Amino acid sequence: MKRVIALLCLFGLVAAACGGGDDSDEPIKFGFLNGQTGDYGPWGAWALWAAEVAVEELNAAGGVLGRTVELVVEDNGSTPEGAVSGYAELTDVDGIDALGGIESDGMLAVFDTVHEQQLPTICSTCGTTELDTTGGDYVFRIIGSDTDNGIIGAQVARDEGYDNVAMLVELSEGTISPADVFKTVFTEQIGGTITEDVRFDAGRSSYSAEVARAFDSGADAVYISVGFETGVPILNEWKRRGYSDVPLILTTDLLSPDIAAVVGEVEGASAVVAAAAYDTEGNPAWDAYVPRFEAKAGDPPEIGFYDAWQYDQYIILGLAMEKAGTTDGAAVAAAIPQITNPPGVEVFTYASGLAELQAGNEIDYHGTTSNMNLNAVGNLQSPVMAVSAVTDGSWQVRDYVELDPTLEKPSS
Amino acid sequence: MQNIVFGIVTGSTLAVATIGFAMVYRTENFLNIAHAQMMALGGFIGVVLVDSYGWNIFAAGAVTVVSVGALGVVVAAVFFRPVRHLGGTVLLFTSIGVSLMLYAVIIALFSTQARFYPVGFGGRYEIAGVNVLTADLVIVGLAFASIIALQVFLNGTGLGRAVRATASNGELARVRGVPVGRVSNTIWFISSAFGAMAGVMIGVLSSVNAEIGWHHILTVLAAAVLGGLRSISGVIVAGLLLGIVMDVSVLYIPSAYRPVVAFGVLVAVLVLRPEGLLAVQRRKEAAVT
Amino acid sequence: MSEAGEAAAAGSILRVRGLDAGYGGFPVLHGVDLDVSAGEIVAVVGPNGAGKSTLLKTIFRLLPAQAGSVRFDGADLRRTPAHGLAAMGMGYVPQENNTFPDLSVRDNLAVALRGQNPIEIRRKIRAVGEAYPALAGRMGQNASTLSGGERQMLALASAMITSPKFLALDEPTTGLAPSIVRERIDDILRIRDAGTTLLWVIEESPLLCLPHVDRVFVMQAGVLDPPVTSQAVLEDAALHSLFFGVDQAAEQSPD
Amino acid sequence: MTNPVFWVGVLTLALIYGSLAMVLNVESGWGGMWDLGVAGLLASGAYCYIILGIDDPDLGTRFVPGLPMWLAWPLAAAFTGLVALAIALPSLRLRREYFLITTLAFAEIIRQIAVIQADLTRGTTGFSSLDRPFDTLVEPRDYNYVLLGIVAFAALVVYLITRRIGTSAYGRTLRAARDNEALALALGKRVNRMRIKTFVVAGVLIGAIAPLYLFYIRAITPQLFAPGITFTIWTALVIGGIGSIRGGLVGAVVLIVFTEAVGLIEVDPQYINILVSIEPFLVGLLLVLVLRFRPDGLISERNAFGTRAGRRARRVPA
Repeated sequence: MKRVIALLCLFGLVAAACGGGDDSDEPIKFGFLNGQTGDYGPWGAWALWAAEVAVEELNAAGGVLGRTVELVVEDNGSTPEGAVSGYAELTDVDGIDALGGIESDGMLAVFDTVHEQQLPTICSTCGTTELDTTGGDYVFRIIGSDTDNGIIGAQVARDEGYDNVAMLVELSEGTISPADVFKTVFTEQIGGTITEDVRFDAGRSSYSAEVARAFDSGADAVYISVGFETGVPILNEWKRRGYSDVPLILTTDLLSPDIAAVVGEVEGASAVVAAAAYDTEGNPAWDAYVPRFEAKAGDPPEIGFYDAWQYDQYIILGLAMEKAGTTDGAAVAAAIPQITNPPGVEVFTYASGLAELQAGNEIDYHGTTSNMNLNAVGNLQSPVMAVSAVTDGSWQVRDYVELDPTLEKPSS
Repeated sequence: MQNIVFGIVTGSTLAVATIGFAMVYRTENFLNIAHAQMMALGGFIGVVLVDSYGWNIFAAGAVTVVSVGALGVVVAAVFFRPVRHLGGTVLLFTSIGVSLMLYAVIIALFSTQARFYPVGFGGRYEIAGVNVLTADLVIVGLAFASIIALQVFLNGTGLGRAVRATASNGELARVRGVPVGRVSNTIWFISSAFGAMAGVMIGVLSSVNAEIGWHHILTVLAAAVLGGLRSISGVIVAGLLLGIVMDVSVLYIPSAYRPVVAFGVLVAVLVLRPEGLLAVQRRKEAAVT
Repeated sequence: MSEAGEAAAAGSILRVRGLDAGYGGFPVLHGVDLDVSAGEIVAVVGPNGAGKSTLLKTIFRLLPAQAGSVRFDGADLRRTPAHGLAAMGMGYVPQENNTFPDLSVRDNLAVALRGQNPIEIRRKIRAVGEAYPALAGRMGQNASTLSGGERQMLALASAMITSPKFLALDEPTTGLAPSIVRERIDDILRIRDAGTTLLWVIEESPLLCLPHVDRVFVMQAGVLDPPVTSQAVLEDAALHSLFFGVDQAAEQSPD
Repeated sequence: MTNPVFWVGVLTLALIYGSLAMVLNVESGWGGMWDLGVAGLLASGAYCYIILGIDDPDLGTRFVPGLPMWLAWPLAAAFTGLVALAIALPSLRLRREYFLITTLAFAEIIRQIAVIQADLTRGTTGFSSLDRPFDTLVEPRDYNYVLLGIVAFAALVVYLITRRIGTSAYGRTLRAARDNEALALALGKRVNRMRIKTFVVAGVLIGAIAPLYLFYIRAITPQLFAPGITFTIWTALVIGGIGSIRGGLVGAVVLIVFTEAVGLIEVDPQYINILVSIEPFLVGLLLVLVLRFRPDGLISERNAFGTRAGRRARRVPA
């Protein structure tokens, strides 16, 4: 019934949409461009809820520069072409003042245009190694690079004492990228052996054959870099087929309660370890964020769904705009590292950051999942990685580790 | 051996998914791209009933199959029948339009989030070193039971005979007094119902999301074409064979190349046997089309 | 209903008036008038592409009529769907594709018996087997495996299995050896004797077939001339060569 | 109404699709070859163009040919022609549905190769920050107009070429063979050779258009060449009118402008899944309605050639 009402509302909105004006100096517009449909669709709703929580927080604190903030949403269909046309719509039609939400491949497609148009852009889900050495002027990344994700996987494998590891890798940029780093670091720097490197396309009706090939290869552990919707059936296979005595090393994408539930059902499953750049324990920003997200989404936030970073990006954009005192793209972009990096008063919410800025103080915004200290190319500085394991059917952080500086991806 | 078991499971779902597609092709003479969206719809309705309303999987499956089957009849009446006289080209592209619309409805109703069937069917058996799950048995059993039921219906009942007659020679069927409207409704019902059943099976084996229709249409097309488009038993053999080839090939080639190999095999088979695996000689038809 | 009474009174079981039809934009039939009286055998002859098959397809509503009417037993067929004609007692054996190639011989015969009880169906099929021993041994085979002659036999048998009042035959002797043609003619005469009215399209073997028909309609370029006797056609040398001397190889399709 | 720059971009994309649809019409509309593998040919051209132009060894690819744009472009077109030849030789022996699935399979194979052969294509990462013609001559903000000019010129050239093909004796034979299989059989080998030639010519044209698409996207990944793009081009052609010279162009403009205009609808984010469903729904509806009420497309072949060779006439049962 709710759907029907929504559909009815829609007709009114369609009619109203044609009149939408721009260039008025009323609300500040933050663009939100990501895949609500297509391959990233399963993450779309979570990302949007987080973005809405952030914008609501900005407005509750009186807006940015005294103006209300409006979130302008555009679906890119999870394709670069959709990113290009969605970006054009956001900038040319809606006249957004800053952009967030976009994924790796879309980011790379609009990267040059962002610079030409001097649009402050935060990429909250771009793991791509392409951004390891570029960015910092207008494009900032507040999530760990796939390089870091790959290295920490190898580091965990080393520390757990696994010599032979099999790999299960889905053929998509976000999953191949860390897996390739993992493979290089694990074999070349740690001296481990990859018993099988099984790569496959997603969207299959079952993954039995792939799982069997990886788990029957005599590995000490299996490294799995797949999307969440592929991960659940793969772990179901792992559980049902009796491979559950083989430990797993999972990537951040799989840090979700669904996965934990599957793992948790296995009696005495040996250590299941996931690694990701996050640090939420005793973090006031996270503690403030969780209930508000849950109120919006009906479920608590999930690290593997990247929603927290979607939230952080708009808080950062709001604070940077306040810091710059203008919506001018170049000024806002320049202000982003100023409010995320020390020195300054450490703040965890928009309201407190705003108060400090208005008092004339420097601030250092600490995000929901980690500090947001950015380096010269707009990447997170040496993120702290969390190694988690399943306890009582849910993910619990086992320990926080720093990347071993001796493990570095050799430049290819 | 293990992989043959996997292949049989994959192949059974593929055969179930393809049968409906092939039936519509045989009787209505067009490639119904929208068939895959019926699969997605089935997957979603089933998961909502099981996951959100706590239904038993078999009850949910039955309701899903019947309701999607009925929807198929409606879709055919609203979208396909009015343009039927315009021929296969128009029907094919109409089906692409219908696919987009059904896809939109799926997103609007179920959103784009992935859903999982919370059913495991428990047990696992080691039979001669081969790992077999209850879920495998249930799926293969259900697939074969429904295929056999379909065969019994087609071969043993008057309506079934009328369906086969329509598929074999639609014009003559009309001359012989076969009520084409009812037969067509029956075909659309069976086709969509089988699509929905495949959707539920894929959902149970893996996951359901709004994209699965687009993901599976290529494999369905491949299995249908490999089976020779016009023969139901050919489709079943082709589905099983394709499933087994795909799952066994994982053992011998780098798995990344598997899609390449699968499609490569398809191209090779078509070039060597242009009418499909179990082709009867139909030279005359080939010359006419 | 008065018209219906009139037609019945005149003994005309099939009555075609001013029929225009064609494929897509191409008109093929032009104002065809045709009457068939109960109990007779009426032939339609004419050269390739004259529109003979088109006429039958239009009567049986496989092609839409653009103008004109077809009445059977007094009822206007425009109100009946194509598949309803069989129930009215109209049988039809098309020239090509007149069997279900993927169905067994038994199923080919049974298609028209849909809705009858299985014992009855079996009895009727057995009767066909007795009438056509060649088919009796092949009941389980697919129709596509039959020879040309057997296929024609099956087509005729499956049209007759419902004992229609009226039967239209489109070239039932195409490509058959003369001895088999004679067998088919005997079948046709038996059908007539059993009380079925026949409309018979003849193109090959006129010398064998025409003597058995009551009246002949000559069709030329989509126009049907008034009926003549078969004797008249056979004796008219000009007609004879025009219709039956043409190169058979060109016979493919009406367009 | 809205910022003209936005519509410049929309029109650019529409003209690229329009050019591709006009080419598709030559092989499918006139040649009767139901090609569902346009994405594969487009990928071949695009990747060949990009790989030949690589001049940065740090990208980590095996080859660093560093060819200038003006050389890489025609070579990419030629290479795509060769790929088309390789596809045509086995596939053209197959009849319609089988040809259709074979070309689709080839396109998927090409895309998978682009994913797997990372040392050539950089896999799923692909390439970004591409050079574009004349990009040093104008301000980046004005480049959209330059690109529109280039693309419009290309569309005009494609239009002239395809019109030339369509009205020539060659084009007439091609259409006649499509409409009349008996004639095609009678002409035998010649028709087959003609179809292969047509397929290759279409390949060359698609390969030549491919870089334009990259100039618009400014990045290349295998995902660009998923079957979706083929379906979009086909949809444009069907809406515009299969068989008509301008049909593809008109259809693409209608389809892309319509799609982008639908995208301008704004709703409250809480109805996002309904918002995102509007576009596929309306595009699907557009397709269904056009086919129901104008089954020959907006511009029918009949009008295009002033002949009675309507599509309905072709479906005469034998």
